[in-house]
Parts: sequence; C-alpha cells; structure tokens
Amino acid sequence: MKLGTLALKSALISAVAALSSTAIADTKVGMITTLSGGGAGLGIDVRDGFMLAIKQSERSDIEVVIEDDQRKPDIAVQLADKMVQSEKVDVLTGIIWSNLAMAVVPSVTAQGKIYLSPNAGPSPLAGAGCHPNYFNVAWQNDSLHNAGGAYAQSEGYKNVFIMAPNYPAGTDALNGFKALYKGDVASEVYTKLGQTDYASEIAQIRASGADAVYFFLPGGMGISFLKQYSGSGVNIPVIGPAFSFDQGILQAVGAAALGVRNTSQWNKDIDTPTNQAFVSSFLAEYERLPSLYASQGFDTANLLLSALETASVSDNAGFRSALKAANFISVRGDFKFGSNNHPIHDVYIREVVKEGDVFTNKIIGKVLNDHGDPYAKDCKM
Amino acid sequence: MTFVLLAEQILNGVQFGIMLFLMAAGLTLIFGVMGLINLAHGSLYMIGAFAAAAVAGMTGSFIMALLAALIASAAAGALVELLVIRRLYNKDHLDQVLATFALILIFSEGTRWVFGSFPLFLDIPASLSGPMTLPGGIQYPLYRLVLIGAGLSVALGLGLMITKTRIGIQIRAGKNDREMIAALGINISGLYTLIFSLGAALAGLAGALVGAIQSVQVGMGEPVLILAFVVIVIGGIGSIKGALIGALLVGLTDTLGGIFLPELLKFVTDPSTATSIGSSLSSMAIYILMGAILIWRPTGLFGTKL
Amino acid sequence: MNDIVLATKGLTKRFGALTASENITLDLRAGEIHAIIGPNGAGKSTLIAQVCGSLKPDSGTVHFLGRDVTQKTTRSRVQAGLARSFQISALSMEDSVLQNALLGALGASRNPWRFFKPALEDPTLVEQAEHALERVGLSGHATQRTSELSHGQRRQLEVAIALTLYPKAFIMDEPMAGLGSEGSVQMTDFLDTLRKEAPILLVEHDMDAVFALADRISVLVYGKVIATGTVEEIRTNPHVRDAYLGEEA
Amino acid sequence: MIREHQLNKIILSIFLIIPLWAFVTDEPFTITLMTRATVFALAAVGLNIALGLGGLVSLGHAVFFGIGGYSMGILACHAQTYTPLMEWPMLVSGSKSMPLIWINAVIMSALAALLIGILSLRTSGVYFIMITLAFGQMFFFFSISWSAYGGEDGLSIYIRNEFPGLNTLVPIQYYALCLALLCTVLWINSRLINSPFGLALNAARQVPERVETVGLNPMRLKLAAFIISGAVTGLAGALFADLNRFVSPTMFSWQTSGEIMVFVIIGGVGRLFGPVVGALMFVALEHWLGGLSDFWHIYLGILLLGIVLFGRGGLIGMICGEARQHE
Repeated sequence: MKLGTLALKSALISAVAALSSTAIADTKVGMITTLSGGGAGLGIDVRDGFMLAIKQSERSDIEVVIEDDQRKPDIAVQLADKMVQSEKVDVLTGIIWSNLAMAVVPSVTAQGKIYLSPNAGPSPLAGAGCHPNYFNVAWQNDSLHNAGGAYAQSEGYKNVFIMAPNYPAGTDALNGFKALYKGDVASEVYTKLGQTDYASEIAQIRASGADAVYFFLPGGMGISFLKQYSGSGVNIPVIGPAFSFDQGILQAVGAAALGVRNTSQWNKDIDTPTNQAFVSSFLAEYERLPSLYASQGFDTANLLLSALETASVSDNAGFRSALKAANFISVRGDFKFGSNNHPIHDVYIREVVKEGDVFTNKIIGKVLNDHGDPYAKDCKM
Repeated sequence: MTFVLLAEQILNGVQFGIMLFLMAAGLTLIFGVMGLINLAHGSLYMIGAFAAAAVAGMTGSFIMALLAALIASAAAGALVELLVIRRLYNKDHLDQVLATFALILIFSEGTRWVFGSFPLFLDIPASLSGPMTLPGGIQYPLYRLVLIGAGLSVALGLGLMITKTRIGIQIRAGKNDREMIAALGINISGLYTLIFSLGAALAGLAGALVGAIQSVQVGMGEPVLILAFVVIVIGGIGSIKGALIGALLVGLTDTLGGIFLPELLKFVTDPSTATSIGSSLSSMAIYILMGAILIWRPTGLFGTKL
Repeated sequence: MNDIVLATKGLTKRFGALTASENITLDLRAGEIHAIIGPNGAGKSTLIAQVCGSLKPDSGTVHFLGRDVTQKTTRSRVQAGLARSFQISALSMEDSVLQNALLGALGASRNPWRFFKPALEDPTLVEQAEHALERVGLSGHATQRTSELSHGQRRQLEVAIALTLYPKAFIMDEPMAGLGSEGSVQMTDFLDTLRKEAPILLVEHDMDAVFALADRISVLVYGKVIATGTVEEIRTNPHVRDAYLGEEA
Repeated sequence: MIREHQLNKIILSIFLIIPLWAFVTDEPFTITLMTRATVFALAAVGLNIALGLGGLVSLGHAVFFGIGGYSMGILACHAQTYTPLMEWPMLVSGSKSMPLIWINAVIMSALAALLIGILSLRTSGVYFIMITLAFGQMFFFFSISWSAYGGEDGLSIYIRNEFPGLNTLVPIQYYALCLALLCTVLWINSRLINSPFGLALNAARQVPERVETVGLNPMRLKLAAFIISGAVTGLAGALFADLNRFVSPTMFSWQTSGEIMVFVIIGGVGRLFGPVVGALMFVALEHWLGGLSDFWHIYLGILLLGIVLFGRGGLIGMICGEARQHE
C-alpha cells in the first residue's frame, strides 16, 4: 500500500510540474493544507480530491501550488503571506482546521484574494465576520451537529448524554446539537483536547441513565473513545458527526464502530452519476476509497472550475458572482450557497457497515433538507 | 454520585496510573542509572504500538502482537543506544534534550513514511473483551483489569529484579558509582545497552497494550511522554517505587479531577460555566499537583539529592 | 575576653553513625593565627563548613564578633566580615583572574544590581581587585584565563578574593597546597603580615608552615579536639605524638 | 579561524543585505521570512540570558512568548472591537499602539517570570527543566479553554498595530522595526554580560558557593536573570503576534519552548550571536527542507543530531573555536 501511495505521489508531483511548465498559467491556486505530522491524513485527502478534479478537467492553464502547514497556525499564516506576496496566487484553499482558518482567512480575503474552504467552517466567518471573497464548500461547523440534534429528536430520544473536547469547536458542536434537539440533556461533558482515555466518561455515561450518546471527538480521540466504549458493555446507542467515522479512520476503529449512526452531507453511496464517477475514479487513481474530505476537495476544485468557465479571476466581481452561482454538480447532490456563502445542502444519517473486509458507511435516511446555517442572519454582505 | 460510580472511577484512575507507570518505569530507570533525559521514550512507545498493530494485522494473534512490540521496541532501543545515546552520557542535560528531541522528529516522520498517515487498527482479543462484574455490582471492562494486572506484575518483576538479581546489583552499583562498577570489571557499556533496551521494551509493551484501546497513530507517544515525565518527577527521578506512586497519584488526580471539579464548581456558579471552568482546571490539575509537590519537596517524593 | 573574634562552643555534627564533629570548642583571637591540624578524615572540612555556615551543626554554637551566628546563612556571616578560601578551588574558570578578584570586590560593595556599565570600567572595583592580586603576587596574571593557572596560583587567587572583602577574620583551607617550596615561603611571609589585619583560622597540611606561623594549634582527630596550645606545647604533647605527629615522624 | 566579533559583524550584515536585496528584487516573502528569523532570534536571545549566562535550562519559555503574544492579541482585539479591557477599578481600553503593547508584554512576562522563577528556582537540574515544562503546560491548557479570547482558535487581528511614522503593513518597514529592536537588545545584552551583574551571574552559574562566600545571593542573581530573560522573550512574542496578525495557544505549547531552545543550542549557548545564527538557520532549513519533501522533519532531526554529537559549542563554536571568552 505504501509503495502505491509513493508512486502516486511522485506521479502527482510530476503532473503538477508538467501543468505548471507547459503553459502560461492563467489561474494560480495556492493550497495550504496539513501534509505532515498528526492529522496529515485529512490534508492528503483534500489535496488528492482536489487534484483529481483538476486532472479530470484537462485544463493546462491552472497551476496549483501546494504547501504543508504542519497543522501550525503560525506556519499557515506564513505560507499565506508567501502565497500572496511571492507566488501571487489568485485563489487560496486547502485549510483543514478551524483555528488555522481563523488565522489565515480574514487576512487573505482582506487582501482581495478569493478563499475556498474545503473543510473548516468556524462560526465567526459565517456570521459577522463573513466576507464576499470567502466561500465555504464543505459545511458550516454547526451543520452536522444540527443534523445530529434533529436526528436524536426524530428518533424520539428524551435524555441524551453529550460530549466534546473543551475548545471552541467543541462548545459549538454541543450548542449545534442542542439547537434542534428538544429533549433533556443527561449530562454535558467537556473532555481534554487530545485525551486518549475515556474510561471515566464511559463510567459517567453508564451511570447517567441516558437513552443516547452524542459525541464530537475528531481524529484519534474518536477512535480511542469508540474502541473503549464498545469494550465497556454499555449498550446505549451512539450518534456522532461524520468526522469520527470517516473512511480514513474507520479501519482503525474496526468493529467497534459497527452500527453507529453518524451525520454527513456526503457518502459514497449517494446514487448520482457524478458521485459514482467520482468514487470509481478516485479508487482507480489512488487505490483507496474516497473519504468525506476527498469529496470536499473534489467539490472545491469543481466549483472553481465552474466559475472559471464563466469569468476570469482577474475580473474580481464577475468571478465572485460566478462562484456564488455554484454552477457545478456537487458529488453530494443538491448544492447552493446561502447569503453568507456557506452551503445549503441536505444532511444524511449514515450507519457504519462492513462490506467485505472494509468498514464503511451506508446512508439510511435524510435528516435535514436544504439546510443552511443559523449564522447567515448575522452576515451583512 | 453513587458508590458504584465512585468505585469505578477510582479503578479508572488506578488503571490510567498503571499504564503511565509502564512508561515511567523505563524512563526513571534510564535516568537513574545513566543520568540521561530521554525525550524519545514516547517514540519507543509508538514503535511498540505500530509493531503490534502490523503483526496483529498479519497474524491475527494478540500474543504475537505483544511479542512483536517487545522485540521491535527493544531492538529500536538497542540500536538507538548504540548509535546515538551512548555518545550523550557525558554531555549535559541540554545536549541530551536536544538530541533526543531530534530523535522524536526522526522516529515520528520515519513511522509515517513506513506506515502512512492514517491511524492503524489494533483491537483487544475476543477473549478479553467485554465487561466483567466485580463484587458490589461494578461492571468493569475485563481488558482494563488485565492491564492493571499486567502493570502490577511488571512493577513486581522490576522490584524483584533490582533487589534480588545480579543485574539489579549492577544497576544499583552503577547508580551510585560509575567508576566503581567499571573497576569491578563489569562491562558497563553492555549494561547500559541492556538497561536502555529494557526501558524501551517496557515502553513498547505499554504502547501495544494501550494501543489496543486507543488510536495507533503517529505522535501518540508525546502526550504520554510528558505525563510520564510528570510522574517520575513527582516520584523522584531514579526511584521505581516513586514512579509507581507518582503514576497512581497522577492517574487518580487526572481521572477524579475531571469528574469532581466541575461538580464542585456547580455549587458556586451555573452548570454550563462550571463545566467549562472545571474542565479547564482539571486539564491543568496534574501540572498544579506536580508544581506543588516540587515546591514542597524539590527532588520529588522519593528522590535523593542529585 | 574581649579579643576573641570567633568562637565555637560544643559543636557536634553527626552523619548517620559517623560523628564528624564532637563537642568542638575553640576560639580565634585578634591578631593571631590559629592552625587546625589533623589526619585526613579528622573532620577539618566539616568543622570549617559549620564555622562558615554551609553546614548547620546538630548542637553547639558559633559566635562571631560577640554575636551568635549559628543559625545565620553563609552570606550574612560574610557580610559580617568572615572571609573564606576554599580547599578545592571554587573559581569561575571561564573568566579571567581579574574578573574573579572583581567578584570579591563586588561582593564587598554588596551591590551587584548594576546592569549596564562594564565592571572593568568601574575604577573602585578594579582598584580593589588589582590591589588584592598584587598582595598575593598575581599582578602579572590578571588578564589570564583562570583555568590556565597552576594549582598553586589558584590558591593565591582564593586568598586574593578573600582579601578584597576586607574581612574581620579569615578562614583558610589549605592555602599552601600545591604552591611548591618557594611559593610556600612567600605565602608564609604574606600570612605572617596578614594576621595584623585580621586573625586567621588556618587549616593546613604543611607542617613547616604551621609551625612557623601559628600562634596556637588545635589538633583534630576523629572529630575531637585532642589538644590546643602553642607550637611548643603541641610538639611535646604525648597524645598528639601518639595520635598524629608520631605517624609522620 | 574567524574571531567571534568579526563573525558577529558578518551575521549582522546578512540581516541587512538579504532583505535589502529582496526589497530591490521585489521578493516580499523573503523579507517576511527574515522577519520571522529576527523575531525568533529575539526570543532565543531572551532564553540565552537564562540559559547561557544563568545556566537555567528552561523548557518553559513558551510561557513568556505566549504572554507577549496575548498581550498584543488582547489589547488589539479590544481596540478592534471598541470594547474596554476592564471597567473596574479603572477604565482601561485596548490599544493599537505597538510601543504600548511592547511595554505591556515586557511587564506581563517579567511578572510571570518573577512568579515562575521564585517557585522553580527551589529546584535544580532535571527538576528545574520539568517544573518549567509543567508551567508551560498549565498556560497551554488554560489558553485552550479560555473562550473569552478565542480558546484554541486563537485571536485574529486583521491589521498590524501602529508604530508612529511607519506603515507596519509594508514588510520591509516592519522588518526594520524588528531588526532595530533585536539590535538594541543585543547591544544591551552585550553590556549586561560585562556589567557587575553579568560578572556575578556568570560566577553564580559556575560556582554558586563562591558567590555565596563573597556575600552575594546566587539565587537572587539567577532570579533576576530569569526575569530579564522572560521579559525579552515576551517582547519577541508580541512582535511574533504582530508579524502573523494572529495569536493562538500554539505559542504556549511545549514544542515552542523546545524550538526556542533549539535555536540557542544550534547557534551556540552563551554566545552573544548564538541565538541569532540558530534562528536564521532554523528558518532557512524550515523553508528549504520543507520544499524538498513531506518528510523533511527526518532531515531536520538528523541535522540536529549531527550538531549535538559532533559540533561543540554550536555553529559559532564550530567556526570560532570552542573557547567562550568574555571581553
């Protein structure tokens, strides 16, 4: 598997090099994403999804400059400076983490650059801090949590135990859940960021008498929680957002995740020709199933390509309205931008299943229809 | 809060502490005997977990996975000792910190290069999964009880080794006087390599055992490493007994602090603020504990003056 | 007696089973050199440490200039006028000889809180330091790195630092060691004149120097003072001959 | 062999020539990189006062770096939103003025250094390293959950703060400002090393018992060094925050402490220009190696190992010989 990725990577690099050398690039895109250290998997997926779409477009006038932010905000800011000052890119994209986005986005949009977010959607950027140059192609951070709350409500849960790490995105997550959930909260628990042992929280869950658990624990935290939860003998059903059940990490959770319900705006079994073409071409290109992040990277590139069809980046106003029109077919199905340039889309509930040897997700229902976000009303644009 | 919940939480604290002890024991041994600060100990923990996950994936056997973890981390430890660490014994702490910091970079990125960027899968064996009912009606995961047992046997084994065996005598002699042990004709560099790989093997074992219930990923070692340092500093550097007691203290403080601090604060302020402030305080709790202990006893609970 | 500058009474210090100082009572009077001799391991260093304050006795007292300083720190004893030279040189090896002497002068001024003007440009400090170096015969080595000095020269520098403090009593731990015969003679002459400035409690192995210099000698064996007296009294004391001098004779 | 003070002049001229060349050839990002190196150098110069002069191996200097950063972040964010910083006991409003922010950063980090120093100096050796690390972790976890100022997300300040007579958003102007501060601090530092205080501190590092027997208190000297050191690193933190127009808890992380220490060691502990060379080297490596491979940390690690194992006295030591001589 390792060799495969390596070969792919070098192929990719030479592809980029070829793209940049053959033609006078009309459009220069700067991608700042996490490619090394913990969390590199997400950045790699976004990059691969994005580059796949660029490759399929067969356009030679787009140059993509990719840089690794190491998940450090100060490095991300420095790279953004580099992209703007010396690479002179027209469009920026790629950032995975909310805190890095908060560090980079306001500054680059203020400098007149377009920013397309393939993953993070912190609430300040959707509300009062929105900007005509900022487009979020993934979701506003609350989106999947809203859906979690709505799902818990529709399933008739009356007493839910909710849990997230103690940092802004965690607080947002639990508030997002509570927005559409009307029952009682058995207990609201904030864990340490980066915590790896959840024995004590699981004991609290066991003692709480809750009828469901909603948790937001991205990355390794979620893997640890699920493995420990499944071994604890507690049988209360678990709901979460897609982040802990993504294709990339699901294999590491294994059977512990089977049957868990999670909310997502995308899944590989969405039965549209665009999506099926995306899944099979991604599989062919990279020899692995695409993840949610890959789908978002792919959508981001396609949005960009669609706008380039109607306007040139040098025509700022024209290009912005071309982006806003979102005249592309998203792999997730219906997609349009709200007044704050954040997606209005459907959110599904998925279940973790095993297909052959591979753990993956299956859509079992739609929770929210054409869902926007609650911050749009604060956006004066 | 019921008795059952309290008892379960105390067990959790103990289990967390025992797990930290496995890391801390090697660290404190290496420091006590060789005077070396090894920041790369967390990388050996990671190597253990990755080796276990890789072998478990190939063979499906948990025992084989544990063996692989022991062998891989001990081998990595010996290799690092021979190539790098032995050049550091006579340098000051500053150089040791920097060199082992460099080793972290090499190990982390090297592991990512070999295994890729996604977490690996490692699960507990079916025979050890599921809960067990303890006296008093406490339901507790069997695997965690096994962890406690494994940790305590390692503690016992180390204690016996140091007090009863020939190697133990050499270790104690080396601790007190390097020149004496050399004068006795004991092969000191061989002894050091042995102790370093023993410490590495313990870390690797911890990584494999814990990896089964957590996420096996690059960078998993550093948070544990910092906690293990807190443990040995509280216990007194070089003391195995101190490491055990320090580990239990840290485990209990961390676990119980996370539960009781928010509850206590609810008497003073509204629930939401209490939860938030309580969680912040509890994430700082062990460092506050360590600071307090060092201010009270500048060389830790069982430390001797350096 | 008014001329007693420094006095210990019943000093006792135990390390586990070992009694390093047992009921030591002795004094140092104005204008004298009081030598402490004894075989290795007799407890001379332990005694000095208690007199200077780096070690607290289990029982007994130390009086300096009529005040009980038993519980006082080294620093406050120094500030009261008790200067010490070390047996194993405690010098800033990376720095120059002059800088080491300057440290003494700086200590005497009690004000190290000057952050800007170079110490070497402070005439008062430099003068004081150079004067002390001159008195011990190290003038020619002022700019040398201390680590380049011979062992004997380091002892001289130790004494020089003590001099910069203008103390009311000196505690000197083997100032002659490593000096060689010529150096020893010079140092002996120098200490001879120094006693007029302030009395000296002298720990020394060089018996020629001790017998030439000391007004009084105390003999320390296994942590106990077995005899105190003039040079003649000690020479002829049978206990001393048995316990100590006899071995060397 | 080059004499150390000659090498220092060469280093200083690098800091003048590269940005000027970048300015002429219109490569503003090179100037940004040089600014980064300058600010890191300042932080490391701060640590070097504790580490090189006082012998205090602090693995918690990120505390001061972070406090400096948040001084900027908090003051500027209140000024940005026109909300008062506090209303009781007196009305204090935020500020966008760099000099004011710097003074605040210096005072706050000096106060923190006073507190941490008093407690930590009771210990020594490894225990000192670890207790400073523990203080760093306390601040780190606190800042992550301190939601009033952004928690883990940090604080974005959209426009750089103001300095009278300059347009700080122009890279070369902000660079000049940072370089001027670095040079001032280096000059003060060179005076400090040879001052009576520096003399006493230097002795307190090598032979504390000697300092004690000339009637001075080595602990107080070390505490003073720790405070000065913290204040300088705090100033660097404020500059770093303004460079990025952003502060976050990462500034408090133990990796930051480790990196500041790396700058000092690769340059040369106790050398006046050691931290400057170290920071320049690090930024250059980060930039070039980062472009070579996703796995550039491996090369960085190997390089660091090489310097520790085979280079005595850091880069400056390798060039100028081992002896570390004061005037």
